[in-house]
Amino acid sequence: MENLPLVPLIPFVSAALLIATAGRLPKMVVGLLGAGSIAAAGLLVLNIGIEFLRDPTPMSIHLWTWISINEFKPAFAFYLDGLALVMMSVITGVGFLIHLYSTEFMQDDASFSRYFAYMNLFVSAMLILVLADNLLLMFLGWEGVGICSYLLVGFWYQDPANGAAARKAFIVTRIGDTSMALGLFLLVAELGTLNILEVAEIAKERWEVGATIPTIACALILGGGLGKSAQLPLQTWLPDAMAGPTPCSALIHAATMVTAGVYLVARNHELFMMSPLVMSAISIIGVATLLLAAFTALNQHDLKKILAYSTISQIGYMFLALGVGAYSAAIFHLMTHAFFKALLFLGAGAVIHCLHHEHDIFKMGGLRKKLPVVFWSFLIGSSALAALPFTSGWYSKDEILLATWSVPTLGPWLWAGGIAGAVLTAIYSFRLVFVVFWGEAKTIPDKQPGLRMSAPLIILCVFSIVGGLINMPLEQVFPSQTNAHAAGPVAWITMTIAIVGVLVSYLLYLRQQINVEPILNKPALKKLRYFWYSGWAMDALYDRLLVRPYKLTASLLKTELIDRFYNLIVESSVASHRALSITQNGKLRTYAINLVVGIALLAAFLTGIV
Amino acid sequence: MTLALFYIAGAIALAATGIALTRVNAIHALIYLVVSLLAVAFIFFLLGAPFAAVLEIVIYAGAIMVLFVFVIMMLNLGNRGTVVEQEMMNPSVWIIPSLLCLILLIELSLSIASLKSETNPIVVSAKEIGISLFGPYVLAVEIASMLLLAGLVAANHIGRRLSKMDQEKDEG
Amino acid sequence: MTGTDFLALSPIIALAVGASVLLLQIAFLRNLKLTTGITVVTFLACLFFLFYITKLNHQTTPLLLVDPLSTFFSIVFVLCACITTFISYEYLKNRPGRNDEFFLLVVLATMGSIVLTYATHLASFILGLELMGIALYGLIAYPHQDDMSLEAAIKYLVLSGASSAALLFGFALLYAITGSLFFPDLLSGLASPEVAVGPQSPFWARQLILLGSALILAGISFKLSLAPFHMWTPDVYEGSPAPITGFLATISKGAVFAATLRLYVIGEFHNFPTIVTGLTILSIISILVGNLLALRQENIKRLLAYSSIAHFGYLLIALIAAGTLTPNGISAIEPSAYYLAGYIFTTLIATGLIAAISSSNNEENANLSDIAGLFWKNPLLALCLSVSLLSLAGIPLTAGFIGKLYIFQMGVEAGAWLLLSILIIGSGIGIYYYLRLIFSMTTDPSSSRSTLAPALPVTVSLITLTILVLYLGIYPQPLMEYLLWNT
Amino acid sequence: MNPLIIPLSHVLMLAALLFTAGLLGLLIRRNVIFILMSLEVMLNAAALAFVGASAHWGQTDGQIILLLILTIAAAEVAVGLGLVLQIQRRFKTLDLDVVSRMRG
Repeated sequence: MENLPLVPLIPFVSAALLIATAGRLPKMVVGLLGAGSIAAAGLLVLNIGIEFLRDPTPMSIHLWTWISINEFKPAFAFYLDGLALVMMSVITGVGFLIHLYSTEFMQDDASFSRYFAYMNLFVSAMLILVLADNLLLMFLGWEGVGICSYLLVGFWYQDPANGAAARKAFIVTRIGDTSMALGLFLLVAELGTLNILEVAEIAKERWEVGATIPTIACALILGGGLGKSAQLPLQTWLPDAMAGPTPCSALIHAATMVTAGVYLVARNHELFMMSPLVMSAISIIGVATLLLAAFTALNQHDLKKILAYSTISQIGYMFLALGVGAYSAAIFHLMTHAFFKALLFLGAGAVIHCLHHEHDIFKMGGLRKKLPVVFWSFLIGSSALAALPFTSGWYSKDEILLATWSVPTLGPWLWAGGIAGAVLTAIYSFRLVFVVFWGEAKTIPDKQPGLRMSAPLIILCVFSIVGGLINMPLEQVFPSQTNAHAAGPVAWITMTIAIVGVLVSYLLYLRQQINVEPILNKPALKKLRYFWYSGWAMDALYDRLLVRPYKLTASLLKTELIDRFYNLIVESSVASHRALSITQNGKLRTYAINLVVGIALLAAFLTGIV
Repeated sequence: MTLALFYIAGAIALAATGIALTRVNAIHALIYLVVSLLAVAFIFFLLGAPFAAVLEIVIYAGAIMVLFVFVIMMLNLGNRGTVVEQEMMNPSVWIIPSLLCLILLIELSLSIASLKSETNPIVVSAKEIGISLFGPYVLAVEIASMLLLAGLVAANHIGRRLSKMDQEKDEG
Repeated sequence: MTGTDFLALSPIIALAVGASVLLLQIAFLRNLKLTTGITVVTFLACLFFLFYITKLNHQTTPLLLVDPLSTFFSIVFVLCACITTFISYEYLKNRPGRNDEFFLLVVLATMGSIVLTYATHLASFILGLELMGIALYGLIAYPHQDDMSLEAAIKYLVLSGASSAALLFGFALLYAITGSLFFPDLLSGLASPEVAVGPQSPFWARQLILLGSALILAGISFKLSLAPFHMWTPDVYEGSPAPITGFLATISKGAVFAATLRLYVIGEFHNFPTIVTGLTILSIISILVGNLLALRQENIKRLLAYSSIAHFGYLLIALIAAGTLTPNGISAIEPSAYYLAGYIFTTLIATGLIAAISSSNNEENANLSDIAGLFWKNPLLALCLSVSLLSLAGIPLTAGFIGKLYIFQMGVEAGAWLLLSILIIGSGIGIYYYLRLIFSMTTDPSSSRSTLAPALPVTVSLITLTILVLYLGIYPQPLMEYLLWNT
Repeated sequence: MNPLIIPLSHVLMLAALLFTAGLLGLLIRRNVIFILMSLEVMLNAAALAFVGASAHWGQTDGQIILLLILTIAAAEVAVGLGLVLQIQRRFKTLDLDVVSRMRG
C-alpha cells in the first residue's frame, strides 16, 4: 500500500525521460519505456488491489503539505478506497492495452517518442486525478489531463484543422474548468478546506439540504464535470477531438478522461446530495444528452465521429445514473463502457489503419472476411454498446434504467428517455457493423493488424463480454441502494429493448427490407436529418448565440472606451519603459547624480525635513 | 585655544580639499589633498587620538597619495587632459551637482547642529588601541589581511599589460 | 579564542587556507585545471564545515555571530560559488592570458560574503562588504582586453565606493549618538542611558539616528540595487564576464541582504515608523522601475539586472510587514530567507546558461536572438531556463511562487494593501517579459548560429539547480520548517 | 595639555562638509583620477566622523574603524589606479564620458 504514490510516479518519470531525450531514443526503447511504464504501474495496481480486497478499509497517504496558510493546508496526499481502486485499474489496465496497441499503430510516425511522452504524462495526470484526496490536487490532475488532451488532439499539428480542433477542445473544457475553479473558491471560502472527506463532513454540519450556497457550489463544480465529460451544453468539443490519433481517442476521449466528470460527481456525492436541485439537473442533462447524441450518431458517416457521439450518449447514461443516486451503477457503466468503447475505438483504429486512413463508413464494406479479428471485436463491442443480453453493457445499463424507474415523480419519464436512447443506440451501433463489415467491399485493406494490435483487441473482447460479472468493491464508498426492482413488464422491456433496435437496424441496413429512402428524402425530413447530422446544430447555435455576438462586441469595442483603457495600460507601460530607459544613459555622472538625489531624498524623508 | 586650533585646521582642510578638487593638473591637486590630510591628522591629534593622527599621515598622506603620484607619473599625461578638464568647468556642468550637494549639506547640518553634548575627550594611547586591536578586533585584522590580498591580486592582474601587441600599441 | 570559536570560524578558515594554497600554486605552477580543482576542493571543505556547524549558535568575538540562519545562507552562497566555479572554468578555458587569479578572487569574494553574513559588528560588516567588493572589482575587470568590462568595473568601483562612504558616514553618526558599533547595542543598548531610543528619547538624538539610518539605508540600497540607487546595475551586469554577472546577482546581493536582515532585526530598526515608510517607498519604486525597465529589454544580462531590482523590491515587503506583525520583527526572517534562496538558485540557472551561451559564442553578451530555437537545439537546458524564468515570474510549482506567496501572505496579514497591489502589478508586467524569453526559445532555430553543448559539470549543476527550484516549489515544507525552527 | 573641548557637533559638521565636498568632486569631474581622489575625500570624512565620535566616548573602537577605512581605501585605490592604467591604455583618455558606451 505504501507504494501507492509510485503508481502515478512511474508514468511521470517515463514521460519526463521521453521529453528530456526529445526523440533521440530508438523507437524500440521508446515503446518499451512507454508501454512498460504503464505495465509496471498496472502490476503495482494489481498488487495494491489484492491487498486492498483482503482488507478493504480506505486509507490515505499523506506525502507532504504543499503550502500552509492559516487554515488552508492543501496537501499532496492520496486517498485509496474502492472507487479509486476501480478507476486506477481501468486507467492502468485499459491504458496498458492501448499503449501496447499504439506501439504498432504509431510505429511509422515520425513523432513516436513525443506521442508516448504525452500518453504517459496523461496516464500520470489521470492517476493523480483519481487518487487525490483533496480537490486542489484533483484540479492539478484535472488540468494535467486537459493539457495532454490538447496536445494529443493537436498531435498532427501540421494540419491547421487539427490545431483548431485542439483549441476548441481546450477552450470549451476551459469554460467548465473556470466554473469548477469558482466552485472550489466558494468551497474554500465557505468551508475552509478542500479535503474531500472534510468537505463532505463540514458541509453536512454547516449546510441544510437544498440551501442556496451548496446548490451554487455544486452547480459550479458540476460545470467542470459537464465540460470534461462533454455533456450538454458543453458537448461540442468531443466530436472534433477525434482529430487526434485513434488510440489516444480510445484512451482519453472514450475510456478515461471524458468520464472524469462522472468520477468527480461520484467522488463528491455527499456534497452533491446537499442539493437535490442539482441532482435532478444532472439526471435531466444526462437524458437530454444521451438522446441528442444518439440521434446525431445515427446520421453520421465518419466512423470515429459515430463513436464519439456514442461516447457522449453513454456518458449521458452515467450522468443519468448519478442524478438518480445510483452511483455504483454509474461507475459500473463507466468501467464496462471503458472496455467496450476502447475496444470499438481500437477496432476502428485498425480499420482506418488497414484502409489507407479512410474514415467514411459508406466507403468501407465487406470487411467481415478480410479483417476477421477486427470484425469480431466490432461485433462484440457493438453488442456490448447496444447492451444485448449477457454482454457487459447489458448488466450496467440495466442497472441504471431500473434504478431510474424507481425514482419518484421524474422516474418513469427519465426511464422512457433512457429506453428510447437504448433503441437508438442499438440501431446506430449495428448500422455501423452492417455497413462496414457486410455488403460489397469498396476499399481493399492493404495490410492486416499485427500481434501487438490484435492482442489488445482480443483481451478487450473478453472483458467486454464478461466485464459485467466483475464485482466492484464499492459498498463502502456509496450509500447502499434500495434495490426496488421494478414490476415485471418494466424489467422485461428494459432487458430486451436492445434486441428491437438491432432488428430495426437489421431490416434497415442489412436486409434493406423497408425502403426508407423516399421518405427520408422528403425535404422536411432531409432538413431534420441534416439538423441531426450537425449535432442538433449546436455548433451553429453557439456560433450565433455566443461567438458572433462576442466578435461583434469585440469589434465594436475595438475603438471604444474599454479597449482604449487596456491599450492605455500597454501604452503607458511601454512609454514609461522608454522614459526610464533614457535615464540609463551610461554616463557615470548621471548615475552618481541619481545616487545623490536618492541620498538627499531619503535623508530628507527620514529626518522629516520635507 | 584647542578650539581655535581646531577651527584653523578645519578651515585649512576644507579649503585645501576644495582647491584640490577643482585643479586641472593632477599633481597640483594631489599636493593640496596632502595638505588637507595633514590638517585632518592635526585634528585627530587635537581630539586626543595621536595614533590615528600618525596613521593618517603615514598611510593616507604617505602611502596612498604616493600611489596616485606614481600612477600619474607612469601615465605621463602632460597637458593632454587639460583641455577637456577646462571645458567642464563651466557653470552648466557644476550648477546642478552643487545645488544637490548644498541641499544634502543643509540636511546633514540641520540634524548635526541639533546635537547637544559636551565632549570630554580622553587621550587614547596607542597601547590601548593595540590591546583592543588584538583583543576583540583580532578577526578584523585577519579579514583585513585578506582584503589587502584581494586588492593586491586584483590590482596586479588589472594593471598588467596584456600582450606584446598591446605594448606596441602603447608605445606607438 | 576557544575551540568553539575555531569551530565556528572553520568555514572561513577553510576559505582562507584555500586562498593561500591557490596563491602559492599560482606562484609556482600555472595550471587552470589544477586551480579549478583546488577551488572546488576549497568550497567543498567549506561546505563540509558549514554542514557540520548547522546547529551551532555562537558569538565569536563581538564581530561574528554564527547562528543556524546565517549558516543556512552561507551554505546557499558557497554552493552557488561552487557552481560558479564550474561555469567559470568553462568560460575561461579557451581564453588567452593568465586566468588562474580568477579563482583566487572568487574564493576571496565568497569569503567576503560569508563574513558579511555572519557580521554583527560594523567592523566585520564593512570588511565583509569591501572584501567582496574589491574581489569583485578585480573579477568584473578580469577580461580587461574587453572595453565593456573595464567600463563596468570603473563604474562599479566609483559608485560602490561612494555608497560605502555614505554607509560609513551613516554608521559614524549612529556611533556618535549611541557609542556602540555592535549591532545589538547599535540602537538599543545605549552607552548613555539618557539617550534611550524610542519616542521618549530626545528629539536631536532621534533626528541624528534617523539621518544616520538614511545614509546607511542609501548605502545598502545601492548594494541591493534598489531604485533609485539602481542605475549602475544593468551596465555592470552587462559588462561583467557572464559567471561574475551570476555572482553579482546572486551571492553578492544575497549576502548584503542577509546582513541587512540581521542588522534590521537585531538592531530593531523597525521601531522607527519613518524607516519602515522609507523602505515602503524604496520597495514600490524598485518594483515598478525594475519591471518597467525590463519590459522590452533585448539583452538578457540587462534584463536580469532589471528583474533583480524588482525582486529585491519584493523582498523588502517582508521586512516592512515584519515590524507590524511581531514586536521584534523576527517574522521577516522565514519568508525572506525562503524567497532569497529561491531567487538565488533561480537566477543562477539563468546566468549560468548565459555564461554557457557566451562561452560557446565567444562573445560577452547574450541577446534574445541568441536563445532563439534553444528548445530544438538543447531541450534539456531550454527546459532548465524555462523553469528558472517561470520561477522568476512566480508561476506555481516553482520556488518563486512559494516565495512570493509567502511574502504576499505576510503583506495580507500586515494589511499592506498598497504594497500588495504594487506587487501584483509588478508580477503582471514581469510575466510579460519572462514569457517573452521563453517564447523566443521556441522560435525558429535557423536565425541563430550558436550551438550549445556545455561541459558535463555545468550541465549537471544547472539541472541540479532546476530540480532544486522545482523541489522547493512542490515540496517546500522541509525548508520552511527548518527556517521556522531556527529563527 | 588642558582639556580639549571640541564639541562633537563641530567635528561632525566638518566631516559633513568634507563629505559633501568629496561628493561634489565626484559629480563634476570627468577625469577618473580626480574621481578617485574625491572618493578618498569622502572616505576620509567618514573616518574623521568616527574618530570624533570615538573621542567623544573615549573609546578605541572609532579609531580602529579608521584603521579599517585606511585599509579599504588603500585596496580600493590600488584597484582603481590599476583600472586607470588600463583605461588610459585602451581608450587613450581618462575622460569617463568617453569611456561610457553601455546604455539602455
